[in-house]
Amino acid sequence: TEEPEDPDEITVLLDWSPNTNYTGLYTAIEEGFYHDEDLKVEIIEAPGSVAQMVATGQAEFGISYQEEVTFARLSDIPVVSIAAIIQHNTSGFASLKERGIESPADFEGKSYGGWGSPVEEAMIKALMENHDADFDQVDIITTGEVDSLIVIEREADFAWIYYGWTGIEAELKEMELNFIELREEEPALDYYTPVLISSENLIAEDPDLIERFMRATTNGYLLAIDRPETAAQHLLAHAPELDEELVINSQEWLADKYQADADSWGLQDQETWEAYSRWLYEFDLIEEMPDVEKAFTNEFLK
Amino acid sequence: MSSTDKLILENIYSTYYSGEQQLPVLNNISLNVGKGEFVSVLGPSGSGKSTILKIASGLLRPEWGRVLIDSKDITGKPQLVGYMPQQDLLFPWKTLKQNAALPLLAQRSSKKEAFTRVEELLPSFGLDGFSDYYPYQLSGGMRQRAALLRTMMIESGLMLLDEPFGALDALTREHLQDWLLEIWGRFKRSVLFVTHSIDEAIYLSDRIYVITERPGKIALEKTIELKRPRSKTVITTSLFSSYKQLLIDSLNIKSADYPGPDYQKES
Amino acid sequence: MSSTDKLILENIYSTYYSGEQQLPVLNNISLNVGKGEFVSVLGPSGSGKSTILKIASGLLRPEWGRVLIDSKDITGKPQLVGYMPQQDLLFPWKTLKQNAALPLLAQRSSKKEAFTRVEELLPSFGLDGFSDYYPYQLSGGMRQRAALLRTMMIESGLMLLDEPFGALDALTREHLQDWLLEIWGRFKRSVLFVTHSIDEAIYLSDRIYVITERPGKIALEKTIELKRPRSKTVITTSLFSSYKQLLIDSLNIKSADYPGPDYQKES
Amino acid sequence: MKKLASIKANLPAVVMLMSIVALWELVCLTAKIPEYVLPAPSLIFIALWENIFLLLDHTKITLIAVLGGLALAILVAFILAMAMDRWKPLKQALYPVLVISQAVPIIALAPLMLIWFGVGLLPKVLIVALVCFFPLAVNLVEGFSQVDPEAIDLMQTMHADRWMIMRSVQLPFAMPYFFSGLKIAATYSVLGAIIGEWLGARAGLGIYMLRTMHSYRLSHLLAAIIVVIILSLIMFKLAELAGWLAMPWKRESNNQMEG
Amino acid sequence: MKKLASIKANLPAVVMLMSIVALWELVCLTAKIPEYVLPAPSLIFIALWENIFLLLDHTKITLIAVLGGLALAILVAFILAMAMDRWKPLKQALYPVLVISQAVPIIALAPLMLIWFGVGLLPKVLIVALVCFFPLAVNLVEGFSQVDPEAIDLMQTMHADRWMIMRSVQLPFAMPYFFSGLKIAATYSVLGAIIGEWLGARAGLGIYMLRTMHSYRLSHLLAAIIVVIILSLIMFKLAELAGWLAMPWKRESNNQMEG
Ligand SMILES: Nc1ncnc2c1ncn2[C@@H]1O[C@H](COP(=O)(O)OP(=O)(O)OP(=O)(O)O)[C@@H](O)[C@H]1O
Ligand SMILES: Nc1ncnc2c1ncn2[C@@H]1O[C@H](COP(=O)(O)OP(=O)(O)OP(=O)(O)O)[C@@H](O)[C@H]1O
Ligand SMILES: [Mg+2]
Ligand SMILES: [Mg+2]
Repeated sequence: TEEPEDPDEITVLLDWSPNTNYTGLYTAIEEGFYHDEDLKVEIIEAPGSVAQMVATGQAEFGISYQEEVTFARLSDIPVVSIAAIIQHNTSGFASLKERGIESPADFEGKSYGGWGSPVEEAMIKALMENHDADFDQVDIITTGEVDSLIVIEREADFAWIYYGWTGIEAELKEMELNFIELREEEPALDYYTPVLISSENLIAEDPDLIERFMRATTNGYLLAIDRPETAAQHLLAHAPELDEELVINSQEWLADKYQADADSWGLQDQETWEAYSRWLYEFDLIEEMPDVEKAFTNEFLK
Repeated sequence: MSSTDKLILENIYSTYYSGEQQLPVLNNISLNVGKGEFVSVLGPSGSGKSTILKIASGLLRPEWGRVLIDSKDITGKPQLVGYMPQQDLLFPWKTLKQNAALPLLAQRSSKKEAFTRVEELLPSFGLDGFSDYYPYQLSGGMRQRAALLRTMMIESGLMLLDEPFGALDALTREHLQDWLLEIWGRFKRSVLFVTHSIDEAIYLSDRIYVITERPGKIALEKTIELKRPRSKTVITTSLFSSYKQLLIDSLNIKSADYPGPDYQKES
Repeated sequence: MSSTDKLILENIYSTYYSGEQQLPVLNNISLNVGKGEFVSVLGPSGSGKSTILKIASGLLRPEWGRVLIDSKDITGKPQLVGYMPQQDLLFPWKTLKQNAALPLLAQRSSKKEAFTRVEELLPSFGLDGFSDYYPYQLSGGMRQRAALLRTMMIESGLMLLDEPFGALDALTREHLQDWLLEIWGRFKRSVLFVTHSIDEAIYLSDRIYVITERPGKIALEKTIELKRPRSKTVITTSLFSSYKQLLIDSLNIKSADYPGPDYQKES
Repeated sequence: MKKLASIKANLPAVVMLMSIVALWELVCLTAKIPEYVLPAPSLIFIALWENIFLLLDHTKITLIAVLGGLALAILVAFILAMAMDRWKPLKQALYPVLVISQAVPIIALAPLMLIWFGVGLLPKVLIVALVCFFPLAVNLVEGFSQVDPEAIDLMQTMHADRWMIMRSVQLPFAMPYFFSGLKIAATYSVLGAIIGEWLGARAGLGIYMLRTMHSYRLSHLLAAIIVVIILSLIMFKLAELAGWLAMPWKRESNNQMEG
Repeated sequence: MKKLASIKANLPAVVMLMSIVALWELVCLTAKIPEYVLPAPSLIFIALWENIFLLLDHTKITLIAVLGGLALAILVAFILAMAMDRWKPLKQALYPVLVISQAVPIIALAPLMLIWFGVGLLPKVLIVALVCFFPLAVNLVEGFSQVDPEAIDLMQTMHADRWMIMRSVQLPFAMPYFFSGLKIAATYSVLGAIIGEWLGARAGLGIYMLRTMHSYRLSHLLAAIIVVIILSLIMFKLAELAGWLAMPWKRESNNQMEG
């Protein structure tokens, strides 16, 4: 292979600190997949403003999640989801075993610690209604950035966590958790999180760039699926601040969840997009239905 | 030194220590102030005049020597005396009335009583009608008189005045000298008065001690026999002029070794 | 007023405006300084003495009247004159040498040349060896001499000195008066000197103008006929005393209407 | 008359600010800049107007943390400064730490407060108190130590007791120091509360800012920033006013003529 | 000798701090407090030690933003302050705004910088510059306006030109004001850069803090806070040193005797 002369420089924004959700990106860098596509990738952490910056072209790609993309598009922010990093929603409500919260029915009389966003409240309400429980008996506390494990120990009875990271951390700490997975309780909540996004602009102007980026990224995630141990090391090489044990365990837990039951990694299903939008609409969280066909695309996953 | 003396300093030695440096300031100073007498200490800047007053009031303990007030040894024990520091030290956050009443309040008078006493005295200090003024609203001369009023309120037969007119312009100063003599004639206190103005010392005093540059020694003790009450015309008399010449000589200004006391003080 | 006059002020009126308030300061002041003459302006605090110097230098434009230097009308146009403001105004960020060289540098001398000139003069100002000292390292007396040195470096036949010794203690002050007379004798400049000390004015001047409280009017013009060179013994002569009595009378201190000039100035 | 003059003095600044806002509006209108990049001033004011009650609700929450923290800081600073004036060893041990703390970004400790004290009112009050405490304490200690020893000597020749010296000399002397510290503290206090809220809270202006940021409503975010600025200015002016009320002898400038 | 004295003066403070650390260690050991609640000092120092190179890498990134922003702020502040001294209408228009800005928590504007200028170095430099600019500019303008008009009169009687007056009177006079502003700015600068990084960056101490927080390593977070504190102190001391070097006439206290 000959040296690429002038690689295209692109930026990917993360919506959180580096973790195993992003492993494919780091793996593609370390294994030279981007290099082979004549790309030079820079990864930047930008919690809070990923969609805006991708939309304005400050960055080519970003990590987001279905809910954010939906809201962004309804605010006329032209971002598009181009791949589902994990096929199914791995998040759910966690609580200490001793609190005895085994089903949403047990939320009654308990307290929830979270962002305090309307979506969270609606989720709890939906889950509880499925069990004929009374949502008004839940005390909602805003805990913001505070670590969820601390929240469920001290501040509230249950919190919303991603099992692949926080759940694994709890296992390592030998905390015994009850975990109520969202998608088990309410199929509409099996939305895509996280997803890779880009802007309508870039899709129109340089689809070739996106294709090259996605080819390499796909290879990165495929490798992470095959050899989680190696992928974990790639992540750690880029973010040595992380706890090695946590990364390796999390990576192993996630390995078979990236692609799961899909035909290939990253594919998104229109029904999943529609189901969640409908759910949002039903709970008055959005005032109109978004045009989901424009919100995502599988065209770069060939 | 007789038993009628109000204040006696006996063989006072004093040194300031700062860090590992020593600064000998007073070198065997002995002096006395009789009952009702007006005594001045005259000396160049930095010679230790203020230090003498600090020691006389008991605020500062000398290295050696005794201080007697009314024949009682009070060395190093702060006394109830009419001490007026070199800056007027009226507290800017108190009105004239509140400043002047401080000594009475410190003696646990009631506020009402203290203020009444102060108001009574205001006219003779030329401060009538200014009792609720803050110091910044008063002229330099008025401030000095207010500070003197406060000093008067300290119920003690002894007053220690540290260059009370040093910060005033020449004209105001001369005016206040006359006024001080009048007040002193009325209240009959013993006064130890510090100055570095030769004219002022002669004009005011019964007796003058001249002290030398640091470390201060007594260079001359001179009784001033100008008759009282005095007025400014006395300045042009030949007796006054001869006292002045004598004091200038004893102060012994050496122009050869200038830069003089000021510079040495700082280095 | 003759053509040999260095400086002439003719019928000067001056008023300060601040906001909507007016403060008339000078009321028909006329005076002159002959070539090589030493003239003093004596007056109480706030009478407008500094204002006269500001106008004489051209820094301040009077409301009415003319200023002539060497017979040329320079009213309100800043001139190259040896002006020494009331505070010494040595710049704390410059060494003695740098301060004194400022006038030469402002005239575009090279640094080297300027410093050489300054160094030459240091000994006669009693500042030998202190050229690299910052002002804070100098005594009060030395600072005044340094400021005077700087004033001398301004190449102009006229010096305007605003209470150069006002901030010094009495002893240092008397010493510097002698020294100033010596320097003046050597450099032969015309001097307009402001003071509020009667003794100082008599001791130094060929002629004295006394001005009244604000708004300043000329109360008296008096030629001093003490022969030169003078020394401190002159103070005890009767001629000196008679001048002093005359000046005191003309300053007209009214003890009846005290609180006096100070207070009125502030209110 | 004094007011009139001050309005006059600020007129050029007001005119300049207004022209900037007008220009901004014009640019947004003509260049069709989307709201999520730069909302037009009119949009911001509409956002402010429509949400004024919601914003006030959040402001109330923030204000409680600000005032609580400030009060706590003042109390502790006074107690500590007076104790340090009384027992020199205490001063020797604490003063260097206080001085150094001036150069430390206390807000960097905010995450710890949250982790240790939960997400209620307490940690915000503590953050605000921490942020305000240091300038207050340093200034008070500085004030006490700058008291002219001659003044204390003078009080001793009157045989005044320690408490009277504290009351009539040391405390009034330290007041200007205290109030200049208070002005700094008042400014920091709002920022402290908001950053505390950013890290975790039920409500408050910080939460409002986060929510609007997450929901792409830049006009609402800017409206919240305006409220934060106004709140900070009010706190600052209150500190100034308190100083003016507490120190009648410092009112020289204009009252001299009226008085 | 001067150094010796200053060590002696700080001894009690050092002893106190050390005992606090010792007590903390003891409590953590005996009460078995888990690391994610309160790590023992020993753990923090191990974290610091093991990650020192990594921390230094991040520090380097943060430092670039800090120094860049500070330099930019100094440059703009000088230009603006001199322009305001020269053209009074400009001063009338801007000075009130500058004064008010003192009471505004500039850091609240950080999210806007990120949205407008991306996530590279630029927005951090801008945040730092914004945060530092105001104290510098206000102090410089204040300094220029406090110059004794008599001094300028004096220079005029020497027929000095405008530039010489600026150089030999106004600038040196404003130096102490400038450096006291610089000390404030130096302190803020680090906080500004870190909060900028919290909102979006590739690396830097702020990123390190977030990452360790998110991987539940409180000892590492505290190690980073220690580095932040040290960095702030260094910046502060550098500002002090710069002032010392630039103003030889202000070195009174001890040099007087040696000089
Ligand atoms: N608390 C102190 N510690 C150290 N040195 C001191 C202290 N007080 C005064 N001195 C020094 O002691 C010397 C004498 O001081 P003192 O104030 O008694 O002089 P003074 O005759 O009153 O001078 P002045 O006329 O200037 O008031 C001076 O050199 C002064 O610097
Ligand atoms: N720039 C100014 N603006 C307004 N008023 C002024 C100004 N300069 C001086 N004055 C006032 O003008 C009067 C005369 O001032 P000037 O300085 O000339 O007096 P002076 O005789 O030099 O007093 P002193 O002996 O105290 O120096 C004073 O009342 C003073 O307050
Ligand atoms: Mg003294
Ligand atoms: Mg004057």
